[in-house]
Amino acid sequence: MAIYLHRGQKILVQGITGRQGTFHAQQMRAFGANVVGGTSPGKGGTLVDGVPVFDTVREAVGETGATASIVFVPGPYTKDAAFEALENGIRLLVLIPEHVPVADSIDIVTRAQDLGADVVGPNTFGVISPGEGTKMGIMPNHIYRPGAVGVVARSGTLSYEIAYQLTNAGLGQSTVVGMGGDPVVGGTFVSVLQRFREDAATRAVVLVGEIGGSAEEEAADYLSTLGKPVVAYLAGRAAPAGKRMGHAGAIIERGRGTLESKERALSQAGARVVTVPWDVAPAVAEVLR
Amino acid sequence: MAIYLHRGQKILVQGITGRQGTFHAQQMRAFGANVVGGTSPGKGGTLVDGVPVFDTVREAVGETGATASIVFVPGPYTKDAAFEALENGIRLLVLIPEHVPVADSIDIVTRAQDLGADVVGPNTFGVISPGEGTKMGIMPNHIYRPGAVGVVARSGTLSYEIAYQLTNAGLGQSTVVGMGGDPVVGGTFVSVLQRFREDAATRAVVLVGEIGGSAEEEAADYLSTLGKPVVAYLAGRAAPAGKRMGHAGAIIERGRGTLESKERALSQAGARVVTVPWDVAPAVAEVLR
Amino acid sequence: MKLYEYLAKQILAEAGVPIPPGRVVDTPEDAAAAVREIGPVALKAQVLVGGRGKAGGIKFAETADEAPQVAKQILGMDLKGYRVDRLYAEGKLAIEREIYVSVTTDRSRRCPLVMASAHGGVEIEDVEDRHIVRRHVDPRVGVLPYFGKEMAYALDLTAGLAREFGDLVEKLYHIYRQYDAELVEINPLAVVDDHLVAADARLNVDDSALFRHRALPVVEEGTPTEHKVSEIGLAFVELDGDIAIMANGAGMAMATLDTIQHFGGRPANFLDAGGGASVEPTAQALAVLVGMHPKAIFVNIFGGITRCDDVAKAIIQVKNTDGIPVPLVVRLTGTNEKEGVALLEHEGISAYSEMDKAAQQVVALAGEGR
Amino acid sequence: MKLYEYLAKQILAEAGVPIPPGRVVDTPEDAAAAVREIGPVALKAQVLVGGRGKAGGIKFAETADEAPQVAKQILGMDLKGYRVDRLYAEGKLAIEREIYVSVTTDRSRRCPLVMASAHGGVEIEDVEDRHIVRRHVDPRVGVLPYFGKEMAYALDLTAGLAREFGDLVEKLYHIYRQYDAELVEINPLAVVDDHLVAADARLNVDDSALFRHRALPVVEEGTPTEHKVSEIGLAFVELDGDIAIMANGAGMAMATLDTIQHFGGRPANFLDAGGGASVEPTAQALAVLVGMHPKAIFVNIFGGITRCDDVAKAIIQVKNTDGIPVPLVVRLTGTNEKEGVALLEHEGISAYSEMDKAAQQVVALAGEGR
Repeated sequence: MAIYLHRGQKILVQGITGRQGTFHAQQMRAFGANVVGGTSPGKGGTLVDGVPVFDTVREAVGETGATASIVFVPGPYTKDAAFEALENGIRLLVLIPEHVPVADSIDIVTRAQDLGADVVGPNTFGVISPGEGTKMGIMPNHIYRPGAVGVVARSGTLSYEIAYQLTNAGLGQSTVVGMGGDPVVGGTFVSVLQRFREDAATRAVVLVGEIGGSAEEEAADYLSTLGKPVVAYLAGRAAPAGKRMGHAGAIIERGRGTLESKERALSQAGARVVTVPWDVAPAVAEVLR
Repeated sequence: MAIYLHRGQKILVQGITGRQGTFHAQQMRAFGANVVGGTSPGKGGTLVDGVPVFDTVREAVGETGATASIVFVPGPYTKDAAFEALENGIRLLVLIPEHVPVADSIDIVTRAQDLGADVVGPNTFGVISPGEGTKMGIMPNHIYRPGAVGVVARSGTLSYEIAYQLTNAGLGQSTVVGMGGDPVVGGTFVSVLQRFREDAATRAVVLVGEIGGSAEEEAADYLSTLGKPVVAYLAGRAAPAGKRMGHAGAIIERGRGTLESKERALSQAGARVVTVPWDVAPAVAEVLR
Repeated sequence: MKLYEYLAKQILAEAGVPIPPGRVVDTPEDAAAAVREIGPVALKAQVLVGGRGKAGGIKFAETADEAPQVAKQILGMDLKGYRVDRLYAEGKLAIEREIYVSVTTDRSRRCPLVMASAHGGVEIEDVEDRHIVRRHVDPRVGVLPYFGKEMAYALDLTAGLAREFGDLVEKLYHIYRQYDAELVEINPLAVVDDHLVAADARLNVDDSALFRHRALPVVEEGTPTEHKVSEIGLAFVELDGDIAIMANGAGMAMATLDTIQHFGGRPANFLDAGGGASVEPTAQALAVLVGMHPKAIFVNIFGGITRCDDVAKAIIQVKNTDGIPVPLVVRLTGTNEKEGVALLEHEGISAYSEMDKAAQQVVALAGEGR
Repeated sequence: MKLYEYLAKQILAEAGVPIPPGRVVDTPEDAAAAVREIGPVALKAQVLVGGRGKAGGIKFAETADEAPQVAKQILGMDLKGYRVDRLYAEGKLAIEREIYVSVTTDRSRRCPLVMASAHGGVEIEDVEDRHIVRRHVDPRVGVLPYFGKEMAYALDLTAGLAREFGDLVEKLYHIYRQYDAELVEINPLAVVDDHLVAADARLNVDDSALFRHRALPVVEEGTPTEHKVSEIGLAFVELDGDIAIMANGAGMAMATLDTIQHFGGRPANFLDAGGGASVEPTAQALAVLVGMHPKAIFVNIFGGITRCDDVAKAIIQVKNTDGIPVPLVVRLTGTNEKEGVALLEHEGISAYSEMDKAAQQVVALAGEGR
């Protein structure tokens, strides 16, 4: 079991003929993902590494029955791609692009809500489930192993570091979810935790947060309901106020979104909060004991 | 029983301090309607004929528990009034104003659909149920009597003429519904007929249509499901193509919306189609026999 | 309100839709200047009727020398009842193919509708259904580029044109919303040099929304009498017949015309005197009817919100000022019927209470009927 | 991107929001002209920092004679690190009361949020929660006049002000959408002569949406080094410390700063070298770090999409061209780790595989730490 993903899930790659799209479609398939088609206007009828390419999502869904899609197009075109997917029946949408206007993200997320669809991202590394042998994302394949630890993170590379350490410590992962580094994204820590709660394969959860917003504080409020141990590591202690730390969402604004308030909330709610990345795996091992 | 209305239903009058609002609130109450409040920004705290006035629908709904509202504001302000009502919990909305932009009506109707609310109008005379002793509309009180005939009309005065003749022929009405004369309105003949089908108090239906659009043709398709006799009278035989006959919706455009196609469809579907208004009541008497 | 082609084009251009180079031409000299500026042009009569080309309202001028002569042939001509006061000079196009596209409102579905056809250049009514691609717009979503792109692939356009078509439909929908349009139509949408160009355009604005578009120049259609009544604020349509008619309510007014025709009479007009109109506008409207010199006048009132005595007062006022020199038949029923009838009888006018008898009578007085 | 007050005001005015009369002042002479045109004015420094008034960035000029002198006091001054190059002269207001209103994005609810307070004129953070009215906007519905009107009644404004406030909030929301704003704020929203006037305004535009707003003048914030790195297309923030840092990925870069600080070091910068960056930009970014003259440099790479050998090549390139005259500590793990480490060792640079050991080492080499 896993969250979001399942073995054999029919996946579409929007923008499959681009450099990123081609590379990651290939990587996804190498990990076991069932990529049934891709889209690229004007390239309909061709193949990319044996995967059929369609001009429109409408055709692609009609021909392949895909219900999930991962989007590789530049930020300014992401809204169009996302709506094309949603309006044509896609119900799990992973949005890799960064620099998506926040207003577009609001529109995408609102529409998905009305249609009962799930959106991961934008500005996410995606979702991976080693146990199900599938992924929708750009994370490196070799660092993950099947296991019982759910990971939810805002940031990609930092989550890779942690997943790698978990794997090296013999702690495999049920599902690793990238929420996305933007101010407005499809998932929230709470909505991902709700899924981990239902997921029998997940026995503990690692929450990788950062400064900005209040998603971590809201996650803290949910921990008593979760009923599974949580290890939290948050980045941005050294960040000054008013500066974007790479992610559009990672900013301490007018005194809100500081690491202190987040760590305090999580700690008080019973999470095991660690302050350096290399403490995560040992802490997980402990809470699982 | 009736459709849309029921005895004691708590009704709000938006724009109650205007000339029309005041007059028709009084007429509605004279017919038995339970007008619990009105709105008029800046007039909150005053009374109109003993009815409390509020600044906002929010307050009015909070204080009175109203679930239905009738709107008397000029066309340009109708969208604002309608959304104020819908967003504050009103679930039956009667829009009297004419000259409402069609784009506004589309927005109102779409939102109502999402919220599960009913919209009657705009550009309607409203709804009246003599048996329930209540009305939300501007029709003259004295011409209606309780009975078993449901009437659905696009046009006000013409429906009054027909209701009056029904009453004079001893044929009372269950509910009389004005769909509204605009191109885009909240109800359709079909949606009203669906209600009449469920309404035990209604034994026959009079459909008063006119040129323009295709609502009558769609009604015809529904007649086999209705399971109750229908008498139809349609106006506009003498109307030339391309000219608006008063109602924004009453226009034969590019050969569409002619009376002939409507009458043919209804007649073929089993409705008793009459060609002059004074034949309606005798025809109803016959189909009820 | 319908906009002239040149205005519609201007709005398209502002929204980023490609149009041919063009300029307004008011005089023969302007036409020469247009050719000097643009090159060979089509000179197109700016009137609000379809089929201008066949009616001689579009002619070509290749050189600045011949342009004034060509312009003179069109300027001032009568095109289906409309005088041509203005031309639009537009660069001639080497059209490879013609497409049709429009955004309008689907009343039944209560949402916008985009229609397209690979067979452009003719009225969409004349295109077979199987050649038309229809897509409804969810007003919650609007139109994004993929929407038109999907239609383009359904029309078998090339990938390059599909991309342009996707952008174009997005812009047309934007115009439809921004201008409260009843219709935005590009027909033909020309393919020139493998790109899309709007060769002709229609843009009709919802009259009820004109308060949001005060910057638009007012385009008046209709007859002088129709303008006069519209200034009173009533709905009026001039017809071919000779029995002038006043009724209250649009449906009632239509039914009254039908009834007159039913008895063999020929209605001269549609007039909705309004539901609940007071004495003054009713009198003004009646005076206009008198001024039309009909054979007879029929006033058909169901007193609901309208009060029969108010109508009677309006009739008496007109009778005693302008005079009513033709037969007048009045039908009064409903609110304050007795008072109204009494007022009229005092002035020697008798009133019917039933519509059918009154209609038959007025047809007879007009010397018509069966 | 933050807009200067005068630009924000101009956008408000175009949307129909009432603003005081005002004009941009670039020279002392302009200031005199402004007073002649407007009357007594406030001269306001156009810099992107809060609390201008207290810092001496706002002064009043009553007459055209004194205006140049007053302008000279502000023009060229240093305001919290920013040089004042431009003033905005605005007519003095007889303010009766001050209100606060803003539209922003609620990340958690993922929808716009309108905030208002009857206690304007101070930063909203300093207003007690019970004095703030918060209303979320359903993006499906947007903001209609009733929305602000409801807020106004909750703020106990008079009926007349409530009507104006309803229109104002509708317009602010329109600006928020039209300009992809992160924040539209009017503070104070002044009551003058019983009408609302926007006395100060902030408008911050979403950087990711700037492609839709090419007409806006580019306002650059940040240090020269920050500009240089942003031209390479990487995220960079200059800090107070002296250990320069490069990491890949924003979260990883933050965690690296935290780690340096954890061991007692002081980071000189935040630099996200990107996930999957190639040799060239990585080398360019590293060269910028060298140019900052830090005490030591720390490169912390987790090779996922980023390949460790590419990073190694970039390091070697910089070492062999510009040179790296300060201690360098490299941590390489993941994709092509062996190849990267081998390349570095060939150049006499040793690499760590674990982050904690590497961080401790660089702090020690910088002569810091516990």
